[in-house]
Order: sequence, then C-alpha cells, then structure tokens
Amino acid sequence: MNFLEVLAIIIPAALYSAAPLIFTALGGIFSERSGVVNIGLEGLMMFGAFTGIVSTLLLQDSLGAWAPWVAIVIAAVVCAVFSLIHAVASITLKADQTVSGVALNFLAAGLSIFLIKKIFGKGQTDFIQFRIDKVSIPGLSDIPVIGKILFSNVPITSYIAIALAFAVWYIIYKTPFGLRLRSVGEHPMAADTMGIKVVRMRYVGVMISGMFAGIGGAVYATSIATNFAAGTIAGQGFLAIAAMIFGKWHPIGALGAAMFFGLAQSLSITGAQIPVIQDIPSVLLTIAPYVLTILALTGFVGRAEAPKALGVPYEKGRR
Amino acid sequence: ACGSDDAGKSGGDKKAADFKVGMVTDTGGVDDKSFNQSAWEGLTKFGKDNGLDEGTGYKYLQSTKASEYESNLSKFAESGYNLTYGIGFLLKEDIKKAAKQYPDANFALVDDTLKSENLDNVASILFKEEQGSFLVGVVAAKQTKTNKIGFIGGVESPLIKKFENGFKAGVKSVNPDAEVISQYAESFNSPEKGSAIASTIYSKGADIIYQAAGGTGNGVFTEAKNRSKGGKDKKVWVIGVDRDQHEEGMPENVTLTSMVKRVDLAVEDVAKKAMDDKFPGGKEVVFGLKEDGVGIAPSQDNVSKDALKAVDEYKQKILDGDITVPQTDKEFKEFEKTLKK
Amino acid sequence: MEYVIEMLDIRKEFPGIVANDNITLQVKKGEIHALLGENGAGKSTLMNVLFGLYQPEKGQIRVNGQEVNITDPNVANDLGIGMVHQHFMLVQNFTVTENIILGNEPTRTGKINIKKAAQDIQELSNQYGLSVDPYAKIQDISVGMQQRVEILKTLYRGADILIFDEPTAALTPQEITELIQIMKKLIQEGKSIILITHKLKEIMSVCDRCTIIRKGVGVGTVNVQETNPDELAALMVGREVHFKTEKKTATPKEAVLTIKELVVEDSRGVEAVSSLDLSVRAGEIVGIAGVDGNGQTELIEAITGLRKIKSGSITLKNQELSTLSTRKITESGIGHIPQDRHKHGLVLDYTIGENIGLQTYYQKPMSKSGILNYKEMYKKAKELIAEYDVRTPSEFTQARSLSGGNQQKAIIAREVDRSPELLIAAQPTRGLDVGAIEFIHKKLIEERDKGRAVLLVSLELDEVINLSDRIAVIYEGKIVDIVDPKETNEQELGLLMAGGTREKAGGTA
Amino acid sequence: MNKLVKNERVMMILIPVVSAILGLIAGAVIMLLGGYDPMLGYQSLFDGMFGTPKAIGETIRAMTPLALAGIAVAFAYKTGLFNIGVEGQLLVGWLASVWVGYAFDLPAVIHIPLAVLAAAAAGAVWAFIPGFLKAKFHVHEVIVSIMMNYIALYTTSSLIRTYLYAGNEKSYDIKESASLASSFLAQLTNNSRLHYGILVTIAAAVVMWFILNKTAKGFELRAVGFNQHASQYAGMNVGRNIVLSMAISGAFAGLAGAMEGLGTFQYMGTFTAFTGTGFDGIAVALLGANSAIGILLASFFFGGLQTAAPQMNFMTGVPSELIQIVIALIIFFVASSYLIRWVLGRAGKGGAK
Ligand SMILES: Nc1ncnc2c1ncn2[C@@H]1O[C@H](COP(=O)(O)OP(=O)(O)OP(=O)(O)O)[C@@H](O)[C@H]1O
Ligand SMILES: Nc1ncnc2c1ncn2[C@@H]1O[C@H](COP(=O)(O)OP(=O)(O)OP(=O)(O)O)[C@@H](O)[C@H]1O
Ligand SMILES: [Mg+2]
Ligand SMILES: [Mg+2]
Repeated sequence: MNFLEVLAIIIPAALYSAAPLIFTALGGIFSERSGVVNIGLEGLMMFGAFTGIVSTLLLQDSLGAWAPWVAIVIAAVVCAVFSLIHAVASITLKADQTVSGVALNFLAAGLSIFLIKKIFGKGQTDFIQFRIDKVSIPGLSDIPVIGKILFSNVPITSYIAIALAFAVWYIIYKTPFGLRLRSVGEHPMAADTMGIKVVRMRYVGVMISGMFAGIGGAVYATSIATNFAAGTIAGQGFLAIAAMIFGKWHPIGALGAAMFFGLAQSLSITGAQIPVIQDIPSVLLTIAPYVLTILALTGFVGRAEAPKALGVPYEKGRR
Repeated sequence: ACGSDDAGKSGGDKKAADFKVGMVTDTGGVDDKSFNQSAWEGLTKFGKDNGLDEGTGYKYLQSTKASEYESNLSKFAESGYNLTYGIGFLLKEDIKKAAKQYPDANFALVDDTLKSENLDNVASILFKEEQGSFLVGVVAAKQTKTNKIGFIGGVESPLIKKFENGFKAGVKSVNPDAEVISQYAESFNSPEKGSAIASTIYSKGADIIYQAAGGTGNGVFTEAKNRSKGGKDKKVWVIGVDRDQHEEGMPENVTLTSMVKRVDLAVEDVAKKAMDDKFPGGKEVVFGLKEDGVGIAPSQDNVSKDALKAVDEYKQKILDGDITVPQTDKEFKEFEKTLKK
Repeated sequence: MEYVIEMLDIRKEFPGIVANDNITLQVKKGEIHALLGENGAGKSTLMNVLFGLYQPEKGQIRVNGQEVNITDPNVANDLGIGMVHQHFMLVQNFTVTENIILGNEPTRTGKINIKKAAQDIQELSNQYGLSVDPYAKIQDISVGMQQRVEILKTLYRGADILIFDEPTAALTPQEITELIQIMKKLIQEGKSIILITHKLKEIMSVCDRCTIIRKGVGVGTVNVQETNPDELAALMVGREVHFKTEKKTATPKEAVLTIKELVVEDSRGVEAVSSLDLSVRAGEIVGIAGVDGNGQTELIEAITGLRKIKSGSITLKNQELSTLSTRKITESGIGHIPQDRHKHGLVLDYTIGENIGLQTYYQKPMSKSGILNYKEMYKKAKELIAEYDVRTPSEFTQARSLSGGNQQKAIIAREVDRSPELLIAAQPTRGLDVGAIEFIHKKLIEERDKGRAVLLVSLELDEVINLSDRIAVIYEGKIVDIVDPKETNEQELGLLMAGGTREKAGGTA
Repeated sequence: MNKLVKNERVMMILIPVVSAILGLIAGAVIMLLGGYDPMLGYQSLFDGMFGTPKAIGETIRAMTPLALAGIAVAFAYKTGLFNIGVEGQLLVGWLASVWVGYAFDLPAVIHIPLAVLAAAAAGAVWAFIPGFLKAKFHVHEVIVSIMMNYIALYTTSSLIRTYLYAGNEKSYDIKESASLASSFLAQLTNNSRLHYGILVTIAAAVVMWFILNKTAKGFELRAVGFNQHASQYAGMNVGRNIVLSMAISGAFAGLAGAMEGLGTFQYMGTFTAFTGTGFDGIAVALLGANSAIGILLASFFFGGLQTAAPQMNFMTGVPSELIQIVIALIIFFVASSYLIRWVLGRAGKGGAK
C-alpha cells in the first residue's frame, strides 16, 4: 500500500470513530465551563445509545431510513432530561460532582439493561435495519487525492460533529450566553453580583452536556454498534472526557483531541496491514493512542487550565 | 455408557417431568447472537419437547462477571438440577470446581475439555470448527473476484485459530493463489474495531471476509453494508459464524454464507442422553461434520452452484478422511506443503 | 437633607451568629459615608444585604424615600446601587471589557459587540478619570487597575450609589491617593458613596459622616468634622487604642541575616531581585519600603527557600541558606508570616490546633518516630491561643471559621513561638482592624526586644516608619537606600521608592 | 458546640444508613413497576447475602477487592487527589501476583507475602506515573489515570498471552503455595470461595487509618491535599507528597488485584474489558465516608448486594441490573446528603419542640 492509500483508510476511519467522541466532548465543555464536573458523560452516552437503538427499532417500520435520525433527536431530548439527575444532585443538592457523575454512570448501566430486559425480554437488542450510513459526498469525493481521503466513506454525522465544534466555539466565545456560561464556571460569585442566575446557567450547562452526550451515544449506536448491549458503550465517555481535558476545555481543542484519538486508534488498527508497522507487536499499536496522549500532555500541551470554579458547588456568600 | 453411580441416583423410571436442566452463560447472555443463544435454543427445544416448564424445568442464568460463574453453577446444583451446562471455555475452571463440590450433579462444558480431570460427572462438548471453516473457505475461494480474502478473529486463541486455519486451508485447497489477510481485533466486543479492520481489509482489495469475532463481527457487517450501498461494483461479502447470520446481512444482503456451529444440537443431544441415563460423564463428545455439528448454513442463496458442488466434494473428502483439516498454525504449514506437492 | 439610602433596623443571622443586630444606616445624597467596625463586626454583611446578595431577617430598606425589596443584585442594579466588593469580583481570564459588560452585553445579531463595548468603556473611563486598558486580561493587570475595573462595572450599569468595601486594603499608597481622587470626582458627578475602611486617616480625609458598628450592633453615626481618630477608634473597639506603639530604642547586636549580591528571577524568568545587599541584625527591625512589585515577594521567597536563586548568597549566622530546602531553612531558625494568610499561611480545612502544628508536627514532642501525638499538638495550641489572645471557640475549630484578625494571630503565634533567629513579617496587618494591628505591632516589638532579628515588609508606610529601626528602600530589585525612620517622612520615602535619590528628595522636601 | 460535634458524628453514620434504606425503597418501587414482588425479591436478596454460611462467605469474598479499591480511592481523596486509575492499578497488581504466584517455588510463608507485595508494588508503580506527571509537569491526574487504565488493560492481557498463557484466555494457575484460598474457611462457610484475603483487607484498612490519622506523614499528606501552597510554605515537599500519595493509593489498588489473583480466581484472564471493581471502589469509598471502618461496612454491603443479585434473579426473575440501579441511587442519596441533613434536621427540630 502506498502512503495515500494508507491515508485513505486511516482518515475516514478516524472521522468515523471520532464523531461520537466529538459530540460528547463538546457536551462536556458546556457542563464543565459552567463549573460542573461531568464524569457522568459515560453514562449519558450509554443512555443515548440505548435510547437511539430502542427508538430506531420502534420507528424503523414506519419511518424507514429516517428512523435513526429521529432516534438521535429523541436520544438528545431523553438524555437532556436524564442529565437532570446529575444537575439536581450536584447543583441544587450540592453533592460532590464527581461522585454524582459516577452514580449517573452506574444508574445508566443498570437502568438501560433493566429496561432492555423489560421491553424486549432479553439482554440485548436486535440489530437495527437502518443505520447512519457511511457516504461519499457527491462532487467533493471526486476531487483527486483529498476527495478519497476526506470525503469518502464517512458518515454525515462526522461532518456534523466537526461543524458543531465550530458552532460551539462561536456560542461559547462570541455570544452573551457563552460569556455568562464561562463566567459562572470561573467565578460564580462575580457572575451572581452581575445579576446572572448561576444555578440556572449551570442547569443549562449540564442539560446541554446531557443532550450532546446523548447524541454522541446515539450516533455511536446507530452508525457503529447498530445494536445495544451491556458492553456497547465501554469507555467512550471517559475517552470523551479525556479529549475535553486534552483540548483544554476548548471546542476546537476538543475536536482536535478527539480526532487525534480517532486517528491513533485507526492507525493502530490499520497499522497491522502496513509494512514495517506490521512488525511492531500489536499490543504496542493498541496502547499507542493512550501513550501518545500522555506524552502529548506531558510534552507539548502542558498544563490544562480548568475552569476555576470547576467542581465547587455555589453557595451564596460563602467565603 | 455412563458412570454407574449416575445410573443409581437417576433411576430408569425417572420421569421427564422430574428432570431439571440449567445452563450458565458467560457474560454474553442468551441473546448474544452467538453460541450462548444457540445453546439456549437447544435447551429450549429440549425442554419443550419433553414437556418441561421454563423456569422450573429448564432455566438459564446469565453471568455479569467472571466471578459469578462458579456461584451460578452451584446454584443449579444446590437447587437439584440434574444437569447444568457451562457455556464457553471461560467456565472450564469453574465447572471443574463445581463438579468436585457437587459430585451428585452433572455438568457439561461447551467448547473445551475436562476429560483429563477424570470427573465422571462432567461431559465435555467439543466442535470441529476447522472443518466447517474449511467449507466456507472453499466457498470464498470459489467466489472471490479479487483473489484476496479476509479473516477477522476476535481474540487470538487456540479456539479461534481453528477457525482461521481451517478457513485458510479451505481457501488454499481450491485456489492456491488467493491471499488470505488475517487480523485479530483482540476483543469479542468491539464493533468499532471490527468495522475499522474490515474497512482496512476491504480497502486492500479483499471482497470477502470471514469473521469469527462475536460482537466485534457486528462491525464487519456494518462496514460491508456501508460499502455495498455504494453500488454494484462495490459489493463485498461477509461470511458469518456460529449461527446462520443471513439476517445480520439484510437488507443489503451481504452475508455470503455462514459457518454454523450447532451448539443447540449438541446441548439437546447431551441433555437427552442425560435424561435417558446415558450421560457421557468423563468423556468428550465431539461434534464435527459427521455429526452435523458444524457445517454450512442453510441460507445458500448467495452461494454459486459451482461453489456448492465444490463444498460437497470437499465435505466428502473430509468425511472420508482424505483431508485432515489443520487446527493450529503449525498444522496449517504442514498442510500447505502437501498442497504444493 | 434627603437620604438616598435608609437601612432601618436590619437584622441578619448566620447559623449560630447574629451578624447584624438591628443596625440602622442612613446615607445622604452626595456624601461619602464611612462604615467603621472591627473585623467581623458585620460591615460586609450589611452591604451585601443592601446589594441583594443576602436577605435580611428583619428591617426595612428605602432608596430615595421609597421602600424597596432587594431580592437579588439585579434589583440593586436597577435601583442604581453598585458595589465594589472586599474581594474583587472579577473573572481572572476575562478581559476588562468582558468583565464590565457581563450580564449586560451589547449585541449585534446575537454576537457580542466587543468593539462598541470597549468604546463605551473608554468613554466612561475618560469621563471619570479611571484609566484602564479595555482589552487587557484581568490576570495581567495591577490591583489598582482591577479596582478601577470594579468601579467601572458599577458605573457602566448607571449606579448612583456606590458601595466600596475596603477598597484600599490591597492598594499601594500611590493607588490609594488615586482612588481618593476618583471618589471625590464621583461625588462631584452627583453620586453617593458608602466607604468601608479600617484606615481612620482615610475616613478623616474624605468622608462626611461615619457610622460605627461593634459586634453586629450599631453604635451610632458621627459627623467626621466633629470627631478625631482616637474617638472613632474608641467607639469602634469600645476602649482606648494606642496608634503609636511604644518602643525603646533598639540595641542591635551581631548580624543575623546577610544577603550579598542576590539575584532572583520571577516566574516569567525576568530578573526581579538584582544584586541586592542587605543585612538584619539581632535586636532590630528592618523595614522594607517599596512600591508593590519591586522584588519584595521574590526576595522573601528566596530567603525562605520557596524560590531558587540565580546567584549571590544568603546567610543566616554564617550558614548558607540558598542551597537548602524550605524545611531546612525553617529549622535553621527562620519564622515567616506570609502576606497571603489564606493561601500561604493556613490550611483552612485544618483545625486551629493542626495549623499551630503545621511546621513542627514532625518534631518532638508532637511526633515520635513518625507517630503523631495529637495530645501534644492541641496542648501547645491551647497554650498559644491563650497567650496570643486568638478568639476561637476552641483549638478544635476549623481555621476557616475564624475572622481574619484571629487567623493572623494564630499564624503569628505559630511563627513566633518557635523563637526563630529571624522573623520575616510580610504585610502582617493587611485588612485588620486597629485593635488587631495594635496587638501585632506589640508582638513584633517584643520579639525585637528579646534579641530577634525582624524583617518587615509592608506597603503601609506609617507601619514601616512606626515599627522599623532601619528602613531599606527597595526599587527595581535593589536596595537603593537605607534611612533612619526618625529622620524621614512619608514624602521622602515615597520619592525614594519611586526611584529618586535622597539628595533630590532632600532638595524638594 | 459539643452537641454539634456529636451531631456531626451521628450524621456521618445516619446519612449512609438512611441513604441505603432510601435506595432499597426506590428499588422496591422499581420492582413493583416492573411487575415483580418486592418482598420476594428482597427476601431472596437477603438470603443471597446472609441466608446461608456459604452466602456469607461469598459476600465477604466479594467484599475484599471492593474494600481495597475503596481504600485506594479514599486514601487519594483524603490527600486531595482523585484516583480514577484504581482499575488499571488493580489489573497490574493482579498480574504481578499471578506471575509471582506461578513463576516461583517457595514455601507458603514466603510465597504468599511475596506475591501480595508484588501486587502492591505493581499497583504503586502504575499509580506513580500519574502522580509523578502531576507533580513534575502539572498534568491532570484524572486524564493520565484514565489512559493508564487502558494501557494496563491491553498490556496485562498481552503479557499473559505472551508469557503466561494457559489457553482459554487465561494465565496459568498460581502454585498452591501462593494461594490465599483456604480449605478451613471454605469448610466453615460450606464451600464458599472465602479466602484469607479478608485479613489482608482488614490490615489494609487499619494501615490506611493509621497512616492518615496517626502519623506525621499522614498529617503532611492531608495538608498537601487541602492546601498545596500553605504546605509548601510550611516546608513540605508538595511534589513528593503527591507522588507518594498516589503510590500508596496504587498499592492498595494493587492489593485488590492480588485478592482476585491469589484468592478468588487463582489466575488472571486476558481481559478485553474492565472488571469494574476500580469504579465500584469510588462508590464504596463514598458510602463509607472515606473512613476505614466505613469502607469495610460499605464494601460488605455492596459486595453482598452484588453476590446476591444472581440469587434474586434465580429465585424471582428480577434482573440483576436492579442491584446496580439501587447502588447508583444509594450513591446519589449519600452524595446529596444536603437533602437528608435538611430533612433529618427538621425532624430533629420538630421532635425537640
Ligand atoms: N456566609 C456566612 N456564613 C456564616 N457566617 C458569616 C458569613 N458571612 C459572614 N459571617 C459572619 O458574620 C460576621 C460578620 O462578618 P462580615 O464579613 O460582615 O464582617 P466585616 O465587618 O465585613 O469584617 P472584615 O472587616 O473582616 O471584613 C462574622 O462573624 C462572620 O464570621
Ligand atoms: N498554577 C498551578 N496550576 C495548577 N496546578 C498547580 C499550580 N501550581 C502548582 N500546582 C500543583 O502543585 C504541584 C506541585 O507544585 P510545586 O510547586 O511543588 O511544583 P514542582 O514542579 O514540584 O516544583 P519544582 O519541580 O520546581 O520543585 C503540581 O504538581 C501541581 O499539581
Ligand atoms: Mg468585610
Ligand atoms: Mg517546588
């Protein structure tokens, strides 16, 4: 295989597996920028995958190919509501945010399988008939060289994810909403004195994170896994958190980090088929994405500045 | 014949209604679209045929953790179940322990053997996966247009190696020029990886992939379907495993055929024997082509006549002992040498 | 004259404490009204009630004669009340403009119109003489400019009544002068101001009237023209206070700390201390006077081993310190009262007792072969609490719940009790009331008289002049002059600190 | 004041207990909604936890790794660190114990301690890395630990496959002389898999309590956890304390792995997914209020619930996942203790009147 052929395999694969991470990491940014740690992204993704698959299965007879798309929207709504549990616990009831997130993960894992068993009478679902398919974008995919690398054999959701990253960047850095959201995560007391409703902003932040993680999970389920079982979401949420931190809580940074994970992963898979790399023990390729992340954090990315008030429940007048 | 002490406790006059049979799945559960499911289908059939009630006469327990295997097995034994299956080689050690602890109960292990332990309350159920894989290899070799064929394994282990080597032997026997590209996902539960590996292999020019990768295999189907949507010239195939995976390939119809492993038959068969006081305790029960324990799936619409004919020929050769299908890498090398001569 | 603000019989309780007990405060239009009280008297609480951050249990608030219900800061803003808080309410990594417009952003098609905002702010700052850089990030600007940003925040929202909660505690003398000018200008523009400060001099110089509270209870309101600092202090503390601490002349002995050719870089790698020479002798207090940011912090960090030095030497009684760790330096006889007591001085989640043991926990008698003896630690703490008059329910109370003055006393107790050869005191009285200041000054002089060397670093010039036996003026990382406090005054010091020389200073003085 | 302190103590016990009760009630409601009989469900759950000597033995067996994982989480937490890498440290500890248990031929009195210590050392080394990177390069420990979890997962399984492979996706069994299994304990509990690891666990809990509350080092570690700057000013070496704290926490996590390797399983599988015990440790630490005794009780409770879940499923058909839901709810209730405090506070006031 020549280099371009390798690229034409690796890049679409990276785009493919990065999309769910991008959505979820972007969601995490909303929550954490508002000052609420969200370890629960894993559980939210799981619940999103669950909702996405169940909805697709229920809708595919009537909606056909539209079913997975509608399912993603349903997952977004359901997970926004589901994330309220985390919001109530960590914002209103001032629970330890990390712990509340961990509890959300447990809850999603238990509840989704419990419900699957109740609904379908078995431990995992059937495969969905209509997926979010990989497509080659008409026109663009015919461009010599880059057409095959960038615009072929990739699900539309990947492009939506990338576009969304830029939209989120705009929202967070250019709009009043974004400014207020960030102020609440940096210095809630200051925001409060400026008349910003700290609690409401944090609820919104957490619910958007739930929505996006739900989308991320549903996208994973409807484009990659195509059914739902206990192990469908196994760590992707944590990887999304890592991408968010790696990207320094910045939408474009998170996009880059998620792409980096996707790339490293697809390289570790494709590597087994590329001469020279082939001779490297496969375990080294498998762990490469994780090792590279650590090296990158240590070497050139440096200290990540988390939002200052991250993880601190807001109490009026606390000294 | 079975151990005499077995005969003693489940006397000849024992009615079917008193017979209780259970099974413990690995963490896959009874709808894993693979051998747990197949086993449960067999057990269900057995139960229905013999008028047993689900839940009291026949029953399964799904394990959610490896540490539960043993306690789940003992639950059946303690509750007076006559026979308990452990589905999958992962339960081997646990069956060994349980069998020693509950000498009055019978156990059966699927996919591995405990023969050397001399436990006469344990039957070991084995399959000749290499034989079935050989046959689908023949189909692949006959139908490839690119002379490149892929194999994706779940986790590199002696069991999956049997699939790979049998398959390769089948391919090479028919078409020595065909190249088989093999890769292991190192996971039975990573559709993402399955799809990425399949994408790589298809991109390298393969048009058929045989997957023996459990849940990871789902990703292989997804990738094949995605590609086949791109038009006729992009059509690629998957060969399914364990069960007839024709459905998994729909609606794009990408399942060429499947290598079926009749865990259901085996489970039913051993249960029947146990009920009839012929429990093969302490023995290996092997299901190969001869026993119809492995073979090509009944859905054969996508398989060419030519290929089917070849399959029949090779099947006969295997049955006749003219061909001994290799199981390990070493045996495969030997086998390949015989082909070149 | 009409009142712009009337707070009548305000009562505010916190769990276990009545912070405001039926306090009445009436502010006239166009005046600067001082609010005076000891640490913890309830000043900030009262102002937070006015600003809508707290809801009072009882009482009435009237603005311009109308009874109002200030449920949150938005209501206060709408009523024209703005507040500059004791601890700045600024988002560190936002720009000046972003901080000012937050919650009130001008937009164009949904996007924040930063350009317009910056322009508006520029105009506003010109109008009131509050120079700021609209595009600078808060974390990069001086405390003085941060304060101006805080003021602009209130003006941007059209506030007519401004509350300043201890605005001068963190400012340099120059910045304080500027702030006073600004306040006067604001009054000219028709605003009214409530000013909280512990510095009686400031009250005397700018305020019209002064309301005093003691332990949550209103003591009364006086006209500033009709009173004097002594009376104010007595009203506030409930007894007489001595401002000028009595002290005998020093009898310095051998040099304890000797610094030669010291060069230290700051965190950005810029030389902050450059070939600095200094010595402190046993039995004297050497005060370091200088404008903030001239290397004082780096100097202290270098002496205490918190920062690596570039070159030069620091010796304590002939022992070279610059290669030692902080722990070794502490053990060899240095006590350090850090300038930021919350960040550097205390573990707020530890009890007072544990904080007392923060440096000696591993030594006998508090520890034996690595095993901690809490009994000893708390025994020691109990002694020191009594000796240093630390007002706390018990030695088992969390440090967090103590008032600033008492936290500071605990730190001083810990540092002084080890009988160090050299005691470094950085801003030891910042933000404290006069009673606490008096106590701390007395302690420092006592230590001097016991033959310890004391290095005092302070931005308060009268503190430096009052306490020191010699004053070293620091400018751009160098000691530019050493003066005798008896023969100098604030003007002269101010000039030296700004880089002038004594001849010139003498000439102009 | 005295009353307040007393109240705080009472609260520390009351909150987990009330939370557990609330969680179980919520579980009953879910069972009702799902069409199951909650009385029967809890009856069989209770049987599965304590009903027979064997059930008790299995509960204690399940509690050992949970408790150690909880201790690892709590130790780090008390020193200001969030060790989400317990899972990975557990895996390397497991592998180390199995390797020593398999590769050496030694008398049991040496072999067992050696294998246990190897696990602790491996866990410590694994946790050292995020600790060191935090101390030296200010890299967030959470993200490095997450990465280290994956590295541990793939590396251990590859190492087993390469050097210790016994087929069937598992390593060789350890030698008898390294085993914590005990025929005495097994007999006592009617053939449960209870092993001597429980003694290691209790010892670890004591060690944690002792280090944190009784030693000068513990005083230092906690101080650094609360306020790095003040600790540095007080002459403590912040970086070194961070590293040490992570390493100690990792050692506990490694021990949790040894419980599996030398006790329950006697081998290690070539895992392709996480065991989950490391994450369960977070829940255990929380329910146990990060205290040694609390963790032992919490792990006993959770361990019991987890071992009994299949029993409940077996007897009444309630899916085992119900237990996971109940555990999640209990964590929520404990974490939201604010609410319980408020309710209890009101109840207290009402009673006093
Ligand atoms: N949020 C709070 N919760 C509990 N107690 C509080 C709170 N805020 C203030 N207090 C207590 O109320 C009393 C008054 O505090 P306040 O901050 O108003 O004092 P202050 O006069 O501003 O003191 P300082 O001069 O130190 O700023 C103190 O005893 C303080 O400990
Ligand atoms: N500004 C900061 N932002 C985030 N974390 C910080 C910051 N300053 C210190 N830390 C934390 O404190 C820990 C140790 O601080 P310390 O100053 O001892 O650093 P260090 O690298 O060990 O110093 P040195 O190597 O110079 O002795 C760091 O690992 C980091 O987690
Ligand atoms: Mg105040
Ligand atoms: Mg340092």
